Amino acid sequence: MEQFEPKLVAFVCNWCTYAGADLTGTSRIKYATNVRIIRFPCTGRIDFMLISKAFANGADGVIVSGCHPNDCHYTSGNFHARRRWMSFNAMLTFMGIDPDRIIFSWVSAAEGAKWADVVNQSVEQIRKLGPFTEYQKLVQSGIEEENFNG
Amino acid sequence: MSRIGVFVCHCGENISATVDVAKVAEEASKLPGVVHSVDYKYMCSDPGQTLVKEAIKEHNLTGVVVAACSPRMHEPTFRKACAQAGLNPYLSEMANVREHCSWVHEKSEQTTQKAFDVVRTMVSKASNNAALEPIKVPVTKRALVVGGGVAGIQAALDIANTGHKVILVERSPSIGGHMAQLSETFPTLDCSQCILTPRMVEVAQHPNITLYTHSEVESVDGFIGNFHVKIRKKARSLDEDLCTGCGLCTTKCPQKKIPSEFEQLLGTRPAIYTPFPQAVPNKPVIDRDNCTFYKTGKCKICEIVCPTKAIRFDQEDTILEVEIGAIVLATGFDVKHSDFFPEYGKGKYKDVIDGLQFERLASASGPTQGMIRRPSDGQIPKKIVFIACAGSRDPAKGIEYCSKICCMYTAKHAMLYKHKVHDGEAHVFYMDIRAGGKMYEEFVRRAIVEDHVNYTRGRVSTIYELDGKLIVKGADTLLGAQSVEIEADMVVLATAGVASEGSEDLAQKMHVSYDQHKFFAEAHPKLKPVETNTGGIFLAGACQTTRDIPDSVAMASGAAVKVAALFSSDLLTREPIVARVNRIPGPSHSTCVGCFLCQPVCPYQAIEREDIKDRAGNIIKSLARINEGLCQGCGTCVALCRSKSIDLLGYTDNQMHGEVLSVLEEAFV
Amino acid sequence: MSSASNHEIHVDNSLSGLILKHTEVPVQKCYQCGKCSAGCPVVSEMDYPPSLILRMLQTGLPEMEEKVLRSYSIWLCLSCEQCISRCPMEIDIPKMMDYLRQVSYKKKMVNPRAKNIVRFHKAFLDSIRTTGRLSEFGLTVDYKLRSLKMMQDLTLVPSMISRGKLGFIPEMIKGTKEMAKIFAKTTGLKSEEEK
Amino acid sequence: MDNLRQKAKELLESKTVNLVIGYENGTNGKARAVFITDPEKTGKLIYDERCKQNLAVYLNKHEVKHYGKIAIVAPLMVMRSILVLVSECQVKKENIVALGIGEDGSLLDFPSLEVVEKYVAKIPLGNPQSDQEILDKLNAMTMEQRRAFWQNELERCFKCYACRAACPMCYCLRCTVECNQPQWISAPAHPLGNLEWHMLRTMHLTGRCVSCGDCGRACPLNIPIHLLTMQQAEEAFHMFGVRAGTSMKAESALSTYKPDDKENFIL
Amino acid sequence: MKLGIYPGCSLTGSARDYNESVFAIAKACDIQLEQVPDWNCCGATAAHNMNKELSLSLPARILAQAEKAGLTDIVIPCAACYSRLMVTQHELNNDPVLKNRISEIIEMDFKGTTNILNVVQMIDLYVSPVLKEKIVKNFSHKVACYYGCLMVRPYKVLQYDQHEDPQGMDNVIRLLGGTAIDWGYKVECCGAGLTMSKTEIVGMLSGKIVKDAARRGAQAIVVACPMCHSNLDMRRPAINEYIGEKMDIPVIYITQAIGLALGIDEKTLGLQRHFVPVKMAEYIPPVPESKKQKAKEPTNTI
Repeated sequence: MEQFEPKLVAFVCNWCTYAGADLTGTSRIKYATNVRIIRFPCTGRIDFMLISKAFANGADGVIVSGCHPNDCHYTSGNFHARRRWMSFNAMLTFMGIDPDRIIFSWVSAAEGAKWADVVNQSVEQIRKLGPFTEYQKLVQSGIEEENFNG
Repeated sequence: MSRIGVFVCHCGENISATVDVAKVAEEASKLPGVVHSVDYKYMCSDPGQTLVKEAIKEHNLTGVVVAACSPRMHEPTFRKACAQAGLNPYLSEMANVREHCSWVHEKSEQTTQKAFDVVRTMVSKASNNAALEPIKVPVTKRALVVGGGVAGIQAALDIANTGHKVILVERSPSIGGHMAQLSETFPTLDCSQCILTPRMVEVAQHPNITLYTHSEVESVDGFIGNFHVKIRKKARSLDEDLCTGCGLCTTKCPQKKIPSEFEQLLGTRPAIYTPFPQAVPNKPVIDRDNCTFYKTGKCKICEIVCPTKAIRFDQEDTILEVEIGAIVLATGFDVKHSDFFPEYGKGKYKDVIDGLQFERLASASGPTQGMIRRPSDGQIPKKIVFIACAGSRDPAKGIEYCSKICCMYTAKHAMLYKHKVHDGEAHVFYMDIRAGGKMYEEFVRRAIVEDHVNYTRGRVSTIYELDGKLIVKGADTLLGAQSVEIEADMVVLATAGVASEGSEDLAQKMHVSYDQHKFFAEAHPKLKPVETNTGGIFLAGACQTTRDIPDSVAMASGAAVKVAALFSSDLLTREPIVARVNRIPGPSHSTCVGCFLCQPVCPYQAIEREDIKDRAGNIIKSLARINEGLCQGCGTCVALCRSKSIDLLGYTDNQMHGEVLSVLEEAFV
Repeated sequence: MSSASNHEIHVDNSLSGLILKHTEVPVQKCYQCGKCSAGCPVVSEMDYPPSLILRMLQTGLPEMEEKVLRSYSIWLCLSCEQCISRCPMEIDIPKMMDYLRQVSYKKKMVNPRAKNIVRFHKAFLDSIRTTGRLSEFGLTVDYKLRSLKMMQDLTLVPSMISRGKLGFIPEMIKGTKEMAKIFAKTTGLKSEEEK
Repeated sequence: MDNLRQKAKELLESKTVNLVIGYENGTNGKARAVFITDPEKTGKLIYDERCKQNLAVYLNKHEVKHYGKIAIVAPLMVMRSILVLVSECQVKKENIVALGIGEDGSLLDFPSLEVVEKYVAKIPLGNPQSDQEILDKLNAMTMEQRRAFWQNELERCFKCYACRAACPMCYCLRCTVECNQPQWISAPAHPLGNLEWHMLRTMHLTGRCVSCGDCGRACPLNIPIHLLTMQQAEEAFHMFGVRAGTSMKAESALSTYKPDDKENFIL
Repeated sequence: MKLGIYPGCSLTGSARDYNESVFAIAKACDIQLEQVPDWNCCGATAAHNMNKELSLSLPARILAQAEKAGLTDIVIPCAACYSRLMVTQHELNNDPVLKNRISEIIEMDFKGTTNILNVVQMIDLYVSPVLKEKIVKNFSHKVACYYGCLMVRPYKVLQYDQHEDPQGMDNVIRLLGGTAIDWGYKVECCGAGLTMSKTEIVGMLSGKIVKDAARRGAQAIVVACPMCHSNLDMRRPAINEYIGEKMDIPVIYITQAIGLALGIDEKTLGLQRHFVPVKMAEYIPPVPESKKQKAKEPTNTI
């Protein structure tokens, strides 16, 4: 049987993780192709709804990554983001949506190797979890209903 | 409908070795909105850029996506190319298919697929892009230093020595600050004025420094590189060009008994005066509140005796307007006075003095010529009690922090006293001795061991006066809090150092944040100690927290380097990536409901309150407004806002939402 | 930063924890500057100065806590509030002393030297419990009987009477029943007639 | 109750306030909100276990605001709602007199909202016991069971937004669901749109919910949506040490941070 | 002018003189004093030493009685009672639950709206403004005003005067034409509630106060608290024992000082009830040097 290739979206901040991922490239460290990066100015800009949108549109997993605490280019964006993630994670857990579908990490501009590790680990983790069918089914039923109604 | 051009780069073989660039270009051409799609060996080369420029013109492109290396590498290159072809640079995007794709994956179908996905996503973003104008500003290469104490002097000299112009503003009639008042300095016991006055003279004579004393900053507008500053030059009541500083007027002035600020009220001065003999500039000023002429309309003795006819009674304050590129705040600190302490007499005992007053008593140029004499009767005190932590570390008095400098200067005071009055007794009440610093601990030990200063660990509860003696009631906590009562001739309070008067006002004028004690706040406690959160404004010395001379000087040099770095380029370009609160027609005016939860989130104090008023001037609604001069574009407020009333230019909700949708679209179209 | 809620402060079962819980006096805030002891008018009579009491409580050691409860100091405190008016940490020592006295009394740990102080307080309260007001004569006699210090102050009585400063007949208020109820509800003490 | 009526009457008579918001006897033996401007009508006021509605929802209404100074019958949830609304600049603290109701139903005399803060700081806060018991049960379930539970419940939602209308903290002029540029929430009532709506509501109330439960009571289909925000209120307290409605300062959980916030999931 | 008054127990007993002088000067200044009906003891130190709820309930009943009688302003001459009632009202107004609990204990409605005045505040508000026209004879004496603890502390609750160096009584004395000295024991404790149980300690604490006042040449100590008065006056033998010599400096109430200036006879003011006889020579303060010179100088120097 063919191996399941999960789709991952990564929301990263411009100053640390995006630059860190650049370093992975210049260091020619190889990692899985499953992830697509979206660049934000800061993790503080990341709206939790974008994560739910990613799942609704077919992502099996989401990576969110930014500067380490105290290293934020804007001083405190990542601290605010951390609180949001903590709350969001708690809510997902309570609603029965597996928070393991989202991988949060701090990757600095100097941590090219760590970025590769984060991606590889995440892909493995999501691969084990399989396709995010329970969420995708919601979309399907929604579309069906919509079609039905419309 | 947008007209987007896609340009896929081979980067030699850096990309094409693992990505099928031709296929990517071909697939991209099928994307909605894409009207032109090509691949090329080196997009960043001149011919590559020409390719882009020509395509923009030929196909009348409204957006450009270059699939190549990281935008952190070549985004400026292609934005420039677009601009040269007449396309707004912010309509171009880069798809990172090298660092994030070809270099990190093996050659495979998936790698090509990923490259295409990235291109598609950026095409989506580009189609949602709006033309933005970069905030591009010339840097005015003139610095303003506020405060002429040792930190301000050092900062001004260092900046001036890099070849840039400096304006130094000091509110008192002379520069020098508190350091000019000190007798000797710890831990070397060298004379403070002897090391400071040469620097003061250097400031006055430096061709790059313009000195405005007896002046204050009136207002500050603008932003980094382009501050517009108004300086109020208070009337000195004399023509500074004519005055030679001969000092004849000061000796003839009939008012002689005005308490001198420089002497901490322990000495007197006339109504026309220079604060101290080594003052820079050495030109007097008339204190109009105390001058007989201003009070009664008669006198004018100074005008009569002035050999150069420099006195100008009708002089008015002048407002100077200057363009400034960078500002260094060096406004220093004040100390609490003895009237701050109800339990220590609230200022009613003349012989309970503060540390700065003791400095003047110990100073050879002070009111007692360096003899330690107590203020009440001029007698030499045989027993002095020094009280450390007077006000500091005292939350009940609103000062939780340690003032840091008092342990050292108290040891110095006790030592100076013992050196001057050999048979005198010096008692120090302390809570902890904080003597971290080069040769500092050794200095305190010397006071205790060699100079026999009696240190008692405990705080003094109260002081009262009896038969010319001050009864000091304390406890020795190392002896089980046993009571200690000392009949002293004089008491010196090592009073807390506090933010200089007017700091809050100044901080508000400058949009600089400050802490609960009105000390200016640094941008980062460890990594940005001299920056503020407001671009182009830097801190030096004790205005950030109380600190001693070596620390102040080091910090001043640090701030000067920051200014010099800013002045090293002619043009400052700021990305137009700023947040905005939406506006809609009345009666709502904005979807913002004014909860202001975004305010504490902003690291730059860029979110202000805007009151919408009706014609009668009544506030009908308060809503948030972003000060674009201060906003740095992090977008933390955008994600927080529940009603989606704030958006971030360049990273709008529409763009980010579109990217997420696009990145997950089905494989090749 | 420090919100009004006390949820964040850890309350344990040590005596200092109980003090915090019942009186909101934060013993742990004391940094031993000794200003309270330096200004305390009765410190010279105390077995442990106030700052030392705070230090002993900070240790949380049972033997230290017992020493505090058995101390003479807690009974000597005059509640003159000089300490709190000068304490840099605003630690309400008199309030803490009130609580310590109550615990010491309940646990029967009252310092032998303080027995008279307790007797006086009880005589005082008994006086108002029964009549609503303090009868200074009654109080004096009652206290003398309890403390067996018959001779002390005896010399004062005739001169107080001659100056009209001591009334023999206790003043009774109308609301004596209310007073009895107040005492019953707060202290559980029953008034004489109810007994 | 007499105390409450008396106090309300005094406040109206002395013109200290222009309006009293409280509860009165409604139809079918239920209690309902009442708005009193006439001191003689304060006899209508009641307070008993039937009075569950969070009256603070009216404070932000235009029709109520124009009365200026208002007294409001305030059991704990209302007190906390008032503090949230003051901290979010939605009502002015000098315009509110809280007719506090203690845990035993007695009238609490609050000279100012500062004293309300002190009161709230002293008493144990948290979810109503009955709700907390359900939460504990849900938390003891497996992830899969919880997912099934919520899918089952939320599927029934038809987006009438009664929950939003009942909540004092849902005062936005334009709710995110009404945003169509971009369309954050799928508009029709289908499983995905419902889930997104309730996630949005839950996140927007994290650190702001005072656990009054009115959203759940308002739901015509009896979907226990109040459990979502109540769970978050408890989580926010455990994670950040703050409870909504304890301070008039703008210190809500998600608009502040501590550098040493502790999580266990970030790589 | 009508004011409520809560005399407290000692004013009906050992401080009868204080009571008499308060009523005497009130009468002279047309102030009607109406007693709080059926008042009870405030519980003093004993109550808060032994039981917290009791220490709040007793004062709360007094205040509730005042409220019931419609007395919006009450003056409390006894500093100890003043302190207890102020603290109670403050604590209960800041804790509605406790307020309800106490209301339930006393079985009365307690609102906490009474304006509580100490005797110096009453003097400042209602006596001082009319003093000038009513003074018959200047109070030409040099005195030490002694405030003790409970008039000024806890400052956070009372908010009265400067707590380390209060001036209220000093100003009244100056207004009467007298001299108030600066001294070291203005706000030190006299021994207060230990008066019976630890007389020797009271002797020491009060002794220090008397000694300092006498040493600085004060002709009398002026007080506004019955407990301070009894400790400084009635406990004089213990004080003398502590000091080791016989001190004859009298202790008078501020109201008695005013009464004397108003020409009220000593008996009406209760001076004969003191243990230490009240005898004070006239004191005319010397003109300060600086003023003397100024007087000689011609006025037109310019």
